[in-house]
Amino acid sequence: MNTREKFSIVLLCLGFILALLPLSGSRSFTVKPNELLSEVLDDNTYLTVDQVAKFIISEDSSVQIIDLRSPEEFKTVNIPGSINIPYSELLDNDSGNILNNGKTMNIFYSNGDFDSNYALSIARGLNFKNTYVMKGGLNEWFKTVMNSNFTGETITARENSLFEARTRAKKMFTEMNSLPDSLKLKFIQSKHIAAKKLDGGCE
Amino acid sequence: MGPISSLITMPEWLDLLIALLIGIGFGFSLEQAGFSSSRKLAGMFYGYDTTVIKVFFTAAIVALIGSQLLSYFGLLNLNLVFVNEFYVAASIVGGVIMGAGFIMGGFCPGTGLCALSIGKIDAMVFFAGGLTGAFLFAETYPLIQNLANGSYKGPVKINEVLGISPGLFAFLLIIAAAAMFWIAEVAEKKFARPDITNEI
Amino acid sequence: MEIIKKYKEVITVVLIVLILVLIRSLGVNHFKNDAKRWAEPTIKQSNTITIEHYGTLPGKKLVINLDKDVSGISQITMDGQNIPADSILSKKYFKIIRKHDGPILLFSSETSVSARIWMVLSQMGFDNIYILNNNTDNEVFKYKFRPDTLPEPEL
Amino acid sequence: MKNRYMNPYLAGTMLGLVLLLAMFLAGRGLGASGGLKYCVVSIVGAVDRPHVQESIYYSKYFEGGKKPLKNWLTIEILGVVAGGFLSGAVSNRLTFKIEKSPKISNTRRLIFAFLGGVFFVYGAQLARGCTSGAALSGMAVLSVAGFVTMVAIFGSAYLFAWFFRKNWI
Repeated sequence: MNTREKFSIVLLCLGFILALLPLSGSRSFTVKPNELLSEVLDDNTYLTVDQVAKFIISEDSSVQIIDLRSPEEFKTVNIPGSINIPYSELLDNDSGNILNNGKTMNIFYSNGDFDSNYALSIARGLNFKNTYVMKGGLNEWFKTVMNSNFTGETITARENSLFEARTRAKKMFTEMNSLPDSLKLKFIQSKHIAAKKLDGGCE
Repeated sequence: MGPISSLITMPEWLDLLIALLIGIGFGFSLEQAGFSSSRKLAGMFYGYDTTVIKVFFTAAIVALIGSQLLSYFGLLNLNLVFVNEFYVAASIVGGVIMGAGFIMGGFCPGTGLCALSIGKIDAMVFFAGGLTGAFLFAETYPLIQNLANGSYKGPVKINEVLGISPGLFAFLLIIAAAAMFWIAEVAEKKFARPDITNEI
Repeated sequence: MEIIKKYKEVITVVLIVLILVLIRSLGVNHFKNDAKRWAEPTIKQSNTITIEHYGTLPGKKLVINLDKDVSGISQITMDGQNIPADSILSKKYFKIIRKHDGPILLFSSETSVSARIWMVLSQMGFDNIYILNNNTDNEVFKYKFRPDTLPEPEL
Repeated sequence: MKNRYMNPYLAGTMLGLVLLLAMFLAGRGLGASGGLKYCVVSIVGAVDRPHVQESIYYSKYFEGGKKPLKNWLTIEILGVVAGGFLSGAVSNRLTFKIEKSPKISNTRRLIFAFLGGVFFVYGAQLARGCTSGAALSGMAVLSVAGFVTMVAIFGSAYLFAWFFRKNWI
């Protein structure tokens, strides 16, 4: 029994095991189910539209807002500074590198509450801890921010700052989305961070 | 999970330390395998010593099996591991030139380096030649730019081209390798050159 | 006996890998491979069903109320199984879900919760599982954006 | 009498595990020729700055004040030399000598070694990787480039082997 035969047999056996496994390039959840469960039930993973509005007017660069809707929807209206990863493409290879962007927060939003929260479970399951959801999605955004108008006699300081933030966010949103498509497209492209290229080989 | 470098943004020194350690392991294995001897390396082209084929394919297959298993266990995300980009013309022409260099010099860059490290003078000359080669390439780059960057296919994986699972391809590759190992050892007996193999 | 002695290294290596692989593929309490596949229904939006239609699903149904209180679900069905979202993976309840064959329907007054739990369970390999909800137009954009007619700002 | 070399299959496994480690830690394969290139680039950069600035090839290695010597591949080949030396030391193979077939002169061996170096690294730059960078690491990640390069290298080496047989046998 010489070494060649031994090695050949070992490798062949392992190869056979591999051949039977359902291997595929695409990714799988890596965190433990119980950990993921407690993460997705953590209330801190939700952000209100008002919190997002504040990020927008302060143009916080540590925050990345991700629009999960279709490119068409994204082109017609989107939250200023957001980038577009259609939900159907979230699990494609390069999206991983986009989430892996060193931002402290990636905030998902869709029109409503489904896609954004599926996306959160997926992202957290793939161990991207820096992911959050804008609760209520764009519908909630329009309901609260775009159609915000104060009704009442007196206004407290808190309410005042809140409404001021909403008004400014609304203004930015409207200006941004009122741009002619050509300009808007340029703006979107300039915002879009390309998936960072992997480093390696002999180059 | 892995590769680690994609999980945490490493400080440069740590990244380079890893590079150094990997390099040490690399050099050590090459030298232990006997790749520090040009006549041993050249032996595989004349059949009297086929170490190269054995080491080369064993290594590639071990790494292949290992990485596939790690990804199956969810420990390594293969989408974040570099896959060489395929420039059809450049790969083929470059490969042919390398083959010529291999048979002339008796080293490839990696093996040349570890031969040099144990004091082989021919390896040092090979290294000097290597630097010259890199320099020539840099200077002639404008002329061969089109060849170098032409027919770009991107980082394509062979199992995707064939439309089979990576595991199945690995299995086929291993079968081929096992056959090659067997042939190699037959060849070693057929073209045996004790006069040479005893010297190296 | 002879053979085992002769091949002992071979057997050890292969056996170790084989065992690890078996543990990985047969274990129940972990996520299945290929996240994209298990997320597919959400892309096709075939994983939500309304209260009117869920009766039409074939097989014995298990309606799970993820809310702490039962007021929400009691309006839909009385035979809902109350499993608070945070204890859905606990031995006791997870067993019920695993043993059940037939459609599993998740209900929560919070759409986001049922959506998140659905993805977690689906990735663990449950393929006959749905979200029970009524607001079907949740992912539809309900508002009309009015561009301001002012001369566009200088850029 | 020198120690014998390690069993090739065992050595191969060791090399494979090192490669696997590189993939797991750094998400990349091994490489050698790249390191040589970076040495050259930095030398040229030190000698002839203006030339570097205008050259389309060199300039990309210096943009943004990058230091070619402080590069993964450059450090890695330093490691290769260290590792080789280590191994040579443990199996006492450390000797200054020109290894060649007794049938040929030292000068002939050295000339061919030099030419070999020129050709090999030139080709490696073109194919974006040598036997380790492109062929070995490429095969481990199932990249088509890896397999094509591997076939090209060994195929042509076998073809040319006949012409250079005098050097070896």
